Amino acid sequence: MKNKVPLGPYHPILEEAEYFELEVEGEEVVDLEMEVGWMHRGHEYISEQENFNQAIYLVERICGICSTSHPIACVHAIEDIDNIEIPERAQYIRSLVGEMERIHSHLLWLGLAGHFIGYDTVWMWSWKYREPVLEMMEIISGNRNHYGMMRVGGVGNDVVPQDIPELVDKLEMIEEKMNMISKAVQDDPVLKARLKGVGALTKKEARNYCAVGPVARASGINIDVRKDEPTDAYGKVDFEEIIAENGDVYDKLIVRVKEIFESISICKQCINKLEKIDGPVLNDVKEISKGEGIGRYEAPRGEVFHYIRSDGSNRALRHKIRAPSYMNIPTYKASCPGVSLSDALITLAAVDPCYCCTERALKIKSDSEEKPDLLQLSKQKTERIREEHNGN
Amino acid sequence: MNVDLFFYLLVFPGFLFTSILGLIVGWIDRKVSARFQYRVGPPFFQNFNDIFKLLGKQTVLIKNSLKSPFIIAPLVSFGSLVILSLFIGLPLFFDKSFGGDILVILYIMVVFSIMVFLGGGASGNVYSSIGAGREIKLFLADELTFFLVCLIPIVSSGYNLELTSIISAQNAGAVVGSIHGIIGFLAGIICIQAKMTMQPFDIPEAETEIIEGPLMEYSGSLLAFWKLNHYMMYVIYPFFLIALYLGGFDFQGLGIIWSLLKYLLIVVIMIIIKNTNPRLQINKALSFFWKILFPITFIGLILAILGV
Amino acid sequence: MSKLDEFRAEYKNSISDEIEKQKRYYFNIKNKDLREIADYLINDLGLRLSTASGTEMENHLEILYHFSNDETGQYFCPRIIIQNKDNPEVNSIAEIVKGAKWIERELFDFWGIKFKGHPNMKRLLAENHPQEVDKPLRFKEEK
Amino acid sequence: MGWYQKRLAKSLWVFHVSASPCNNCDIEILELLTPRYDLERLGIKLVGSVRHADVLLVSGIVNKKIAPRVKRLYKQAPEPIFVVGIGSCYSSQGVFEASYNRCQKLDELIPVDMYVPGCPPKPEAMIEGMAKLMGELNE
Repeated sequence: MKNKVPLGPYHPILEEAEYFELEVEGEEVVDLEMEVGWMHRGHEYISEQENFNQAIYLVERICGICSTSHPIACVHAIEDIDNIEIPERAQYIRSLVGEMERIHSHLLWLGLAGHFIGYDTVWMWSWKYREPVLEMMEIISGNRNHYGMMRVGGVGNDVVPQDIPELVDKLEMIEEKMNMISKAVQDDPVLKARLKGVGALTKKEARNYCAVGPVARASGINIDVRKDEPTDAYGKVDFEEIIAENGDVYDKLIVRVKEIFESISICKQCINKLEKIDGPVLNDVKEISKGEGIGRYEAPRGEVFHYIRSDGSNRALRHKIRAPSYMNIPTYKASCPGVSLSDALITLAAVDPCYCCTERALKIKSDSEEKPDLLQLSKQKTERIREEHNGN
Repeated sequence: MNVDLFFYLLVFPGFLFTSILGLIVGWIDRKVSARFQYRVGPPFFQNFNDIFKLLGKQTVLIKNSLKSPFIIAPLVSFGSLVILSLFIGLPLFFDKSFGGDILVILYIMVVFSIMVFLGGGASGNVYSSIGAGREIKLFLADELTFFLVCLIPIVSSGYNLELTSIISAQNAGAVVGSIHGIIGFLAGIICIQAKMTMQPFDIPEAETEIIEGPLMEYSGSLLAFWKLNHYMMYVIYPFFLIALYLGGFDFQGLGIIWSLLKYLLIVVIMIIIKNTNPRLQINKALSFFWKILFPITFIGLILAILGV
Repeated sequence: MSKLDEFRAEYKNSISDEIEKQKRYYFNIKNKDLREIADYLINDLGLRLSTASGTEMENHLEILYHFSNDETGQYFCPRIIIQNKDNPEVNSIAEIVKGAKWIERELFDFWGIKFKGHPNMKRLLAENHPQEVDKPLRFKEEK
Repeated sequence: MGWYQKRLAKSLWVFHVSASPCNNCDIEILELLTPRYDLERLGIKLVGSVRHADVLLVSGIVNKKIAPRVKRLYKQAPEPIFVVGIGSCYSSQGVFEASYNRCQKLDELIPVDMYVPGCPPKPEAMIEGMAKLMGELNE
C-alpha cells in the first residue's frame, strides 16, 4: 500500500527549508511531489528599488555558496547592454575569484555528500582542506563568503603582489591534499557499492528538463558556459570539460572531484598571469543606456542567468534572475522514482540543490508606488515612460 | 545469598560498573573518531554531562502515540541490559554461572532489538516506523551469523553450554588460536558492529536520513535511558566476545594488563571499522550478512567440528 | 549555415521587429505560433530553454522566452505581447519541454498569466501561503 | 538549581532552523563542527531532531510562509530551550528590508535570547556567542 513520507521543511539532509512528499511503497519511492517557496525573499522586487551598484551588493546575498556567481552574471548583463570592455587585469581577477569559489563549493558538496551517507571522515577532511580556500578569499577580498568584489566595468579591489606567494603555496597544499581525498573517494569499494547506479538521470531526460551544470555534464551533455561563451579570462586560459556518461550519483561525484583539479590549474594560470600584467582594475562607467542585457556565468551548480532591462535611469526596470538549481531540481521527478528511500535522499543531495537560489522572486515595475526618499526619481521615470508610450 | 546478589546486580558486574565503564569507553570512541577526523574531540566527562542534562530536561509525550509502550520500551531494554551485564560479568569475574547460560544470554539480547522496535513503532511518527522496520530487518540479518559465532566456541570446547566451562577449557589455548577461532572472532566483531548499530550498519538510526529513527520522538529522561543503553552495550558485547574467544580475564599480576589489552583490542577494531566506511543500504547489509558472512562462519563451524 | 540564419529563413513571415546584438537575438512572435516555434527551436535546432521573464509595461504584458544554443553561446529570445491585462492567456509549452513546467507556474503565480494546456496549473512559490498574496508583482493600482 | 545549569551549559545540543536565509549562515554553522573550529570540545553537538535540542540556531529573515512552522518548532522543543539568532538577516532583516514577503520582526514570533550579527558572522563571532550563552548559564 502506498503511504506518503513528508520530507522537510526541516530535515538534516536539507540545509534549507524544502518540502518533498515521497510516495513510498515499502522502502521504494514511487512518486515525488515538490513544494517550494519557503525561502522566498523577494529579491527581484527589492533590486528594483536600488540602483545598479546596490543591486550587485544585493544579488550577492541570493546564495551563500555561489555568492560570486550571481554578481558576475549580473555585471555581465549590465555590460552586455552597452558592450562595455573591462581591463585585462580585472578579467583575470574575476576568473580567479570565480574558480576559487568553485573549489570551495565543490569541496563543500563533497563533504556534505559524505555526511549524508554517514561517512563523516570524508566530511571532516574535505571541509578541513576547504579552510585554506576561504583564507585565500579573505586575503583577496576581506570576507570569507560575500566578497563584494564585482563592479560594473571591472573589479572592486586588486590582488596585491606581496600576497601572491602566500596564495600560490596554499593552492599547492590544496592540490596535494585533493589527490589524497580523490584517491580515498574514487577507489573505495564500499562507496562505489553505495553510490553506483543510484538515481540515474538519462541524457534524454536531462535534455528534456534542460538541466545545467555538473548534473547535465554527468549525464553526457556537453554544456559549459566557460567554453560556450568565454567571457573574462576563460578564453585565454586552457582547461578541459569533464563529461561522464550514466549520470548516477557516483558520476556526479567524479565530475565534481575532477572539476576541482581543473579549477586549481585555472587559478594557477590566472595568478602567474596577474604577476605579469599590471594596469587599472576598474574603468568607471557613467551612463547605462536604454536597452536589454543578458548575463551568463558558469556557477558551481550550472549556468546562472541574469536579464536586465534598463531605461536609461540608474535603476533596472526589470531584473530577472534564474539560478541553476531552478532547472536542476525538477529533474528529481525523473531520477527519484524506482529508488529505495535511503537512495532517494542521497539523490536529492546529489544535484547539490541551492533552494535559496531557486526562489529569489519576481519584480514589479514600481513607478506607480511612491517612495518618499525616491519620490522625484520615480516621478521623472513615470513621465519618461508615459511620453515614450504616447509617442509610438 | 540474596544480599550479595543485589550487590552483583546493582554495583559490581551489574548496573553501576557497566554504565560507568560504558560512558568512559563511549568517550574513548568519540575522542578517537574525532582524532581520526583531525578534530580535538569532547572533554572527558562529556558523556556524563549529556546523561545528567537529559535527565533534567522535560520529557515530551506525543499526543497521537501510544503512551504506555512509548514509556516502557526504554525501561525494559535498560533492564534487559542490566541483567545481561550480570550474566556475562559473573563468569568473567567470579567464576559463577549456571548451566546453559549462553542460550539465556542470546535470548535476552533479542529483547533489546524488540524494545527498539516497540519504541519506534509506538511513537507514531513516519520516520520512527521506518527506523523500527529497518531495526528488525537488520536484526534478521545478523542474528543467524551471531548464533554461529556463539556455536563455534561451544563446539571447540567440547560441547558444553556453560560460560565458565568454556573459559576454563580455554586455559590450555584460547579459541582464537585455531583457524576456526579466528574466523569466528572476526565474524563476531562485525556482528557486534551490527547489533550495536555502529557506523557501517547504523541504518536504523541513520542520523541524516531518517533523523535517528526510533529515537526521534524521545526527549528528556527517556532519551537519557536510550543513550545509556547504547553506552552500556559498549561493555556487554566485547565482554561476551572475550568470554567466548579470548579466554576471559585473570587478575594475577600480569594478567590484569593482558585482559585490559584484550578489551581495548576489540574496542579499537570497532572504532576503526566505524570511521572508515559509509553507511550501507539495508538490502546491501542483508545480502552482505547472508551471502558473505554466513557461509564463512559456517565453514568455521565445520572446521571447529573437525577440530582443526 | 549558422542556426540563426536557418531559423530566420524558416520563419521569416512570423517574426517582427528583430533586435540583433552580439550573440543575442530578440524578436517578437504571435501567441498562436508560439508552440510551433518552440518545438522547432527545441527539437530541430537542439536548443535549451533557459528561462522566461515576464515584464509589465504601461498598457500591455510581455513574456520574453530565452533559448540558448550551447555550442556557440547564441541566445534566441522570442517575445510575446499580451494586450488585455485582466486575464492574460498564453499557450503552454510544457508538453514540448518539461523544464517549462516550473517556469510557467511561476509566471502564473506572480503575474496571473494563465497557460492553456499546462499539466498542473497551480502557484509555485506562494502555494498554501498563509496570507493571500495575489499576483504580488503586478502594478499595485490600489496603493 | 545551579548544579543542573552547569550540566546544561557543558552539553548544549544544537538544532539548526534555517528560516529562508541565503544559506551562508547555515554553512558557517556547519563549519563550526569541522576541524578548524571544532565545537565538540565545548560539548556542543548538532542533532537531527528538535526533541533532542537545547538551542535553536535560527538564521535568515523569516518569510511569511515559514513563520508558522518556526513557531511550531519552538513549541515542539523540550522546555529549557534557548533561541540564538545568527546573522544580520535575522536581527535587522539585513539586505531584504524592502521585501514584501518578510514576516514581522522575529522576536515577536518567538522569544529570542541572543543575536549574533554579521553577514555572514565569522565563526569566531559565533563561538563567542555560544560562549556568552554558556557563561550566562553558569553563573
